[in-house]
Amino acid sequence: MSKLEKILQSAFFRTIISILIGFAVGAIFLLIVNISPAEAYAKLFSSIFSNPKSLSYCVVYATPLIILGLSVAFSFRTGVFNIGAEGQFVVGSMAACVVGILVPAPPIVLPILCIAAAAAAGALWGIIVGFLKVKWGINEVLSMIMFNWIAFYLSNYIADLPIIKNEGNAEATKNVQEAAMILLPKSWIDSLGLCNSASWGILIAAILAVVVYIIIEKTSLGYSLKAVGFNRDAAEYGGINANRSVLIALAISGAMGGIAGATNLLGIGQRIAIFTAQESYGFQGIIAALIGASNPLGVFVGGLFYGAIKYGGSRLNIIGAPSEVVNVIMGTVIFLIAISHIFNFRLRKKKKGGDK
Amino acid sequence: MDNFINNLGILIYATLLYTAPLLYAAMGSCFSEVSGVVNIGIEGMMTVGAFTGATVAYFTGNPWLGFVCAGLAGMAFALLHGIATIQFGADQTISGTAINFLAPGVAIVTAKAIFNSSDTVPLDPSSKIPTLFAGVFSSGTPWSNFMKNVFSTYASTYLVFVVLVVVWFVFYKTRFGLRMRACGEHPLACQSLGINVHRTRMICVCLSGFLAGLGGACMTMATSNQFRPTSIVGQGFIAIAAVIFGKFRPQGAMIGCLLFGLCSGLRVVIGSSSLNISVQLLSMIPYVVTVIVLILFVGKSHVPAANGKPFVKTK
Amino acid sequence: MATEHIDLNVKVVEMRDIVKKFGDFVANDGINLTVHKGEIHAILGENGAGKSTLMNQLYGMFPPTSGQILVHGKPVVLDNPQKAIREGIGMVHQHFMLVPPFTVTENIVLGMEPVKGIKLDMAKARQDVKEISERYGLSIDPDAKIEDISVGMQQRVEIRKALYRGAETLILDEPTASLTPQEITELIHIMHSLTADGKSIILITHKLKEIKASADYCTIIRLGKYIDTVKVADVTENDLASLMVGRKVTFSVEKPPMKAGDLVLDVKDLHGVDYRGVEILKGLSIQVHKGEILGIAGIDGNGQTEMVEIITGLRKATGGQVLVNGTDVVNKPPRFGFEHGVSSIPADRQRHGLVLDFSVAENMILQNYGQEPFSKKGILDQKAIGQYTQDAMEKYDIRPRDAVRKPARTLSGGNQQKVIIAREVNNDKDLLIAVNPTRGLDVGAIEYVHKYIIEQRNKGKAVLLVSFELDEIMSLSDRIDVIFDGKISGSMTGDQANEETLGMMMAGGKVQ
Amino acid sequence: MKKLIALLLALVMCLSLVACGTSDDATTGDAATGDATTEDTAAGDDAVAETIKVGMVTDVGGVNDQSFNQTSWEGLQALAAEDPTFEVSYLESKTDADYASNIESFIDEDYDLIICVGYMLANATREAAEANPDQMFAIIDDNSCADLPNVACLMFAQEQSSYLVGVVAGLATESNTVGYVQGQVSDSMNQFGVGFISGVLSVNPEATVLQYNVNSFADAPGGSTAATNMITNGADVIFHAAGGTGNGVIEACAANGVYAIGVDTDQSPLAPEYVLTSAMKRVDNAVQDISKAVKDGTFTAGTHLYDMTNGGVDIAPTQDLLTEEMIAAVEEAKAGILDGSIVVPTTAAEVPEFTLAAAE
Repeated sequence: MSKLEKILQSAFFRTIISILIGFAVGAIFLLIVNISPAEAYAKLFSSIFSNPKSLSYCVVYATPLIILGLSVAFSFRTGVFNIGAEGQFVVGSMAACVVGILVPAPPIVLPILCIAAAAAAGALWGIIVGFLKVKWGINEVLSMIMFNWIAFYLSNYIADLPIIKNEGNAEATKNVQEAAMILLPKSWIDSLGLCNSASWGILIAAILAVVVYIIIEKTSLGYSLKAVGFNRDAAEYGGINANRSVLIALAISGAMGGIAGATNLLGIGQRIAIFTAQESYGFQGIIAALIGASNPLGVFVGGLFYGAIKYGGSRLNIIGAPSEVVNVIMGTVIFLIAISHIFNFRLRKKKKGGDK
Repeated sequence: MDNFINNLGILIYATLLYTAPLLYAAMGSCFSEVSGVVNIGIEGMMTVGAFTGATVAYFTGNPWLGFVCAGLAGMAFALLHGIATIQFGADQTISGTAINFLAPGVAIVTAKAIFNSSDTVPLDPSSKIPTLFAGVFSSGTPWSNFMKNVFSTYASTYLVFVVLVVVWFVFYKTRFGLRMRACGEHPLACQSLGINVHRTRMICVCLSGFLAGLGGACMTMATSNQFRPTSIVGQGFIAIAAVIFGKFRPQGAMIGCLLFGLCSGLRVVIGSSSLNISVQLLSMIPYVVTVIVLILFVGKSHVPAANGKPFVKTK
Repeated sequence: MATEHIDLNVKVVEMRDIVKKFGDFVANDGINLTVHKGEIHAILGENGAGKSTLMNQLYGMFPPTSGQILVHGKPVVLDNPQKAIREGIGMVHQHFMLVPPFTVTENIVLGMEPVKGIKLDMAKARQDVKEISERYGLSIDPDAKIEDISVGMQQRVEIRKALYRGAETLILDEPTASLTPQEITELIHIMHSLTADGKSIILITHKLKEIKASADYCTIIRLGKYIDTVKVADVTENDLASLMVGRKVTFSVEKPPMKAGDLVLDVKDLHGVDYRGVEILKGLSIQVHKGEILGIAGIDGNGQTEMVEIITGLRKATGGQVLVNGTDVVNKPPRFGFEHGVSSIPADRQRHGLVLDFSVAENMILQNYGQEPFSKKGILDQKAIGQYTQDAMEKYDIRPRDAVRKPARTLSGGNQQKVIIAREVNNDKDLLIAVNPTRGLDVGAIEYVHKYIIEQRNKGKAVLLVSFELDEIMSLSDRIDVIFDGKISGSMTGDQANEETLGMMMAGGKVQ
Repeated sequence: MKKLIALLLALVMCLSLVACGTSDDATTGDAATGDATTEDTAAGDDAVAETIKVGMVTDVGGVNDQSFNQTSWEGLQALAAEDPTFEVSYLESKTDADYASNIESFIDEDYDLIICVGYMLANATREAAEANPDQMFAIIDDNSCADLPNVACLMFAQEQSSYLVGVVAGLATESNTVGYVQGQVSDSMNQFGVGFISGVLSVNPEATVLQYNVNSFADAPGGSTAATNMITNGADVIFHAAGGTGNGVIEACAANGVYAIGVDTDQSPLAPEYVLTSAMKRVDNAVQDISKAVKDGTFTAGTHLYDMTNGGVDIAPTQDLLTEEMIAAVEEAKAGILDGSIVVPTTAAEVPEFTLAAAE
């Protein structure tokens, strides 16, 4: 197989094609609402790339998506479908928020405490679902949907407690202490012209991507989790405790969901509002995982891409274009990725290659 | 006692109100799942149904035409899902997730194109799904209040139970139902008996989109009378949960939907009483109760054996 | 042989010069087959010779690349099973095509359901099913669910399914694979009553004894090529065998005399339940010593699966003990048993034996992935794992050799089994449990597996062999225990064993 | 390795797309206001210097919330239609974390005035206003930024309009029982309830007010259930302040043949025969005023109170269902509020006759 052919048949190339077609479909819908696609996409991309500040915003927007994407990707690789990332994100945010408001601790220590609390809360949320599955055989997709909503109202309940609640009239918590924030040093932000919310979050995301990669590909723990994911019976035959593996996989996945919430809160959020609707971070994480084909590096890049499109897409309002076009584009992209194996870019007719 | 009768009436009213859209969607989900295709795109299909129903009814003034078009719109997206997963063997979860992003996006963008707003124009009473017994029962005594509340629900709610009976009949008493269930359990056996597995599954997925679309239309053409982006927020997933709860049987899904509706009604009744409980905690009731009931009474459900697995014809 | 039913003037099925290619692979290469009315025609060939491919074309599962199929002398195009059914061809697949949660009746009528208006007419269906049953003496409860009935019963359902469709020609694909000798006898009886009724049967098998016992003619296929069609009465088993394999085959297994040593496995009064919670082990006791092979003979469903699952830690026992080298492993996790000397070749290699999406290397370390040298401080040492696998592949002749990092899924069945054997034997445990170790393997692979089992015994391991193949039990075992209804119903030494006695005991009969 | 190369390729691709994007952008600058406003701004292009750019940031309700976001945007659109020198646009916030970045986007695009809709944006507005002292801001429903020199706080005496619809409800009820459904417990939402109850009691001291908090702005069945419950318990007029949940309230009222009272906008179209009136909050007037002030150079920071006196709050213009008696009572109440003889309470504590259950 020639190099060119290899590229043409790679999953990556297919993803690129999917993205291009996604934009084409988006363009059709823009035409329907009587907006010039060229103008809209110009706005979209100029909003992303116009200056270091907008770029840094894209990164800030991408950070929780990457981490959630890793959480979902990890679950995919270990044979569960973490549709509960939304709930883990919410409880993680809230745990970090409570610690960030109430615990008196110095800088550096406090963010670590917040993130640890978030990881613990997210992991707990994952373990509850795992426990229901292991103990009573309750379908995890069902309980995750339920626990997403329970997390939603739990967060609202906590945010409304007098000790946490904003003193002003905003329906939100107090801001977390300055010391809890993980923002980049002010001097860096000013000299590089970044946005004020630029934080260490992306570094945390990168570290987690590496951690996930190592766990999945390099460790005996990852081996046992994957074995259970691929073939529970054989794994048990081989002496792997499948129930324990399911719990561990959901705990790790949940912990990452929680950390995603914490980095978002300690970077850009500062506080948690009383929700009126689900924020859909969980589903956006699923998208990031799918674009990245559940591969940690792929998820990192996929998350960055999605974060940028999300940020740039929201700016479409400025020229009167509906920002929902982004959903059309991303939906189309995911749909095409799902069927991308039928695009067969071959230079000449040949027997089916080993490309998955 | 009077209070009890009143509350009971309200509970039944609320249960029916919440159940109708969920149950349409849940029956849709049943079709798809038992034939072996996981359809988490129900939520998106409900959203386009909700939008299309409200829009067609607004322009034609005919609620039933709107209702049917809502189903067809849901079916159009189901067809996409079907082509991807059945014809091309795409991952069913991925395709469903894509539908959940694509469908609401298309609905809202189209709304903006037509109405220059993400909301549709409210329907006037004649283009809404009617209530069948409006004005039959007068209020006054507790029992007449009770009757009035119980029977003040929409035609679409009565229809959902008719549809349920039909669906149950199709599932368990017809040739198609037997074949469709067989396709979800052992597609290869079906193929060996000359049953066209792909076509059967495709029909089921299309039906699932149709019913999900009807469920969405229930929200926008009955309970409220316009489409808004918040019209469908999670009902599709609750419907899927109800199906798993009901062990992939339409009658079981009905129990799941009724339970969920009852709890939602209970929330309002308790919240209106003098009990001083945080409204946030009350709002959790439907979700917590569902999990508890699962633990206590339902437990493990038998997932159709071939559910989620693409069937590749041997050639 | 009951050749008097054959009507040589009526050719019910003719296949001419059939070629079937899958990509570059030629599965059938110019095969001819003629089946007459009332005839039992065996198709003999090793696993992978192309028998099932040929029959799937006749049954319309996929069309031939070239060649012609004639039914009653008329050329037909069979591109889906419905057409084949319409032409009077029925097929009983080796892996039953039955929907487990459905009832017997539902399964039989599926695809040809009688209806009254739009409603299924289940009363008529039940009546039809009953009629067919009575006509061919195939009694069975029409309302039982498939998942609740035995394999033998399921096969009857499959046969009735074909008859219900008006099959004139019945294809039976490896029908005896999981039947007891008595059930096989019954099946042959049923086959004869079918031919007496004017039906024709195509019997796909690699078991020579059955061909001799039932078939009128036999067509031999080797490596996708047509070899010959012979009249069964004119040839011996050995003739058939050499035609099938293309060389001389030795059926006897060389085995030095047993040197039984210490007791390794001591199962005492074992009780257990099956997946439905019904008691299936009712006080079973067996003992296996070093250097001996204990064969467990029995019909599927008498508790042997559960027994093995309990010994390997996959299932909880409700009572009794399983001592391995003196340690009770009952109700302990699988790893506990493994650490105390249990290794096993599971019955279902794709379900229990291998993680098909894992590479061969990853499969090789399924039990000891967490131990040195494969893993150091929780980090896998891919180099060590690769080397270990490469060595094992050389030693156990696992092909292709460059498949170390390729998914186990890509290997052939025989090589998959070799991976499992390599892994379990390399683990070097005192006890080796082998459950149906040669199921679905071709002759060469079977010889190979048998060789390794004997070798383990000779090295002083205790071997527990559970198999539904009586021949295998009889040729390998030093001692044989027969399991019936959750208990050992009889024992004998390997050289005392004969098929009749064993068969009787397997069916619950007492032997004096 | 293959994947790595592929990723690099992707980055290059993205960057090249960007390059096209930015070069295009320069040419689309004039047309950048989109369709709704293009024609008007095109006309004003000759006098480029005079263009006043007004950007509005919604809260998480989005621009079509049928509440203050929507009225604000409609006000701005109307303004741009009548005066081409205005160029208006909005940015929707999807989550609480979007406020700051949305405000910054408008700052970066040199908007003259940034209108932040809702008290949830107070923190973000304060931060942005402090960091950009030359940028003019307006914020709706928040008074906490009144100390800043560049923020106009547009406050609404929503209790006054609620009071007026309360007067209507108090007169309209025959059963002496009225209902109030709200979508969330918050100071701002509570003001609706307090004003309403005061209004009811002012004309009908015997009346009972039933209340329920659905705890959602998107739960139409919940609104229906709550309203039906109230109707069963005797209510014959129900006021809601609950966004999309309110659709269910109005629906249940129509189904049971009792009156509903809408909020924020004139909700009569939802059920013309049953929506008695609506408590209007003229956010559209307010945003137009402040935008014009920017154009005229008369922008002032600090609190701008919109109440009955300046038409900031009112009852809906659709008055088909109101009796003359009601209209007279409303006029009387209006006069009272205007001359100060009626002071509408804003917190539950000020209504001793009645405890607002939802407000504790």
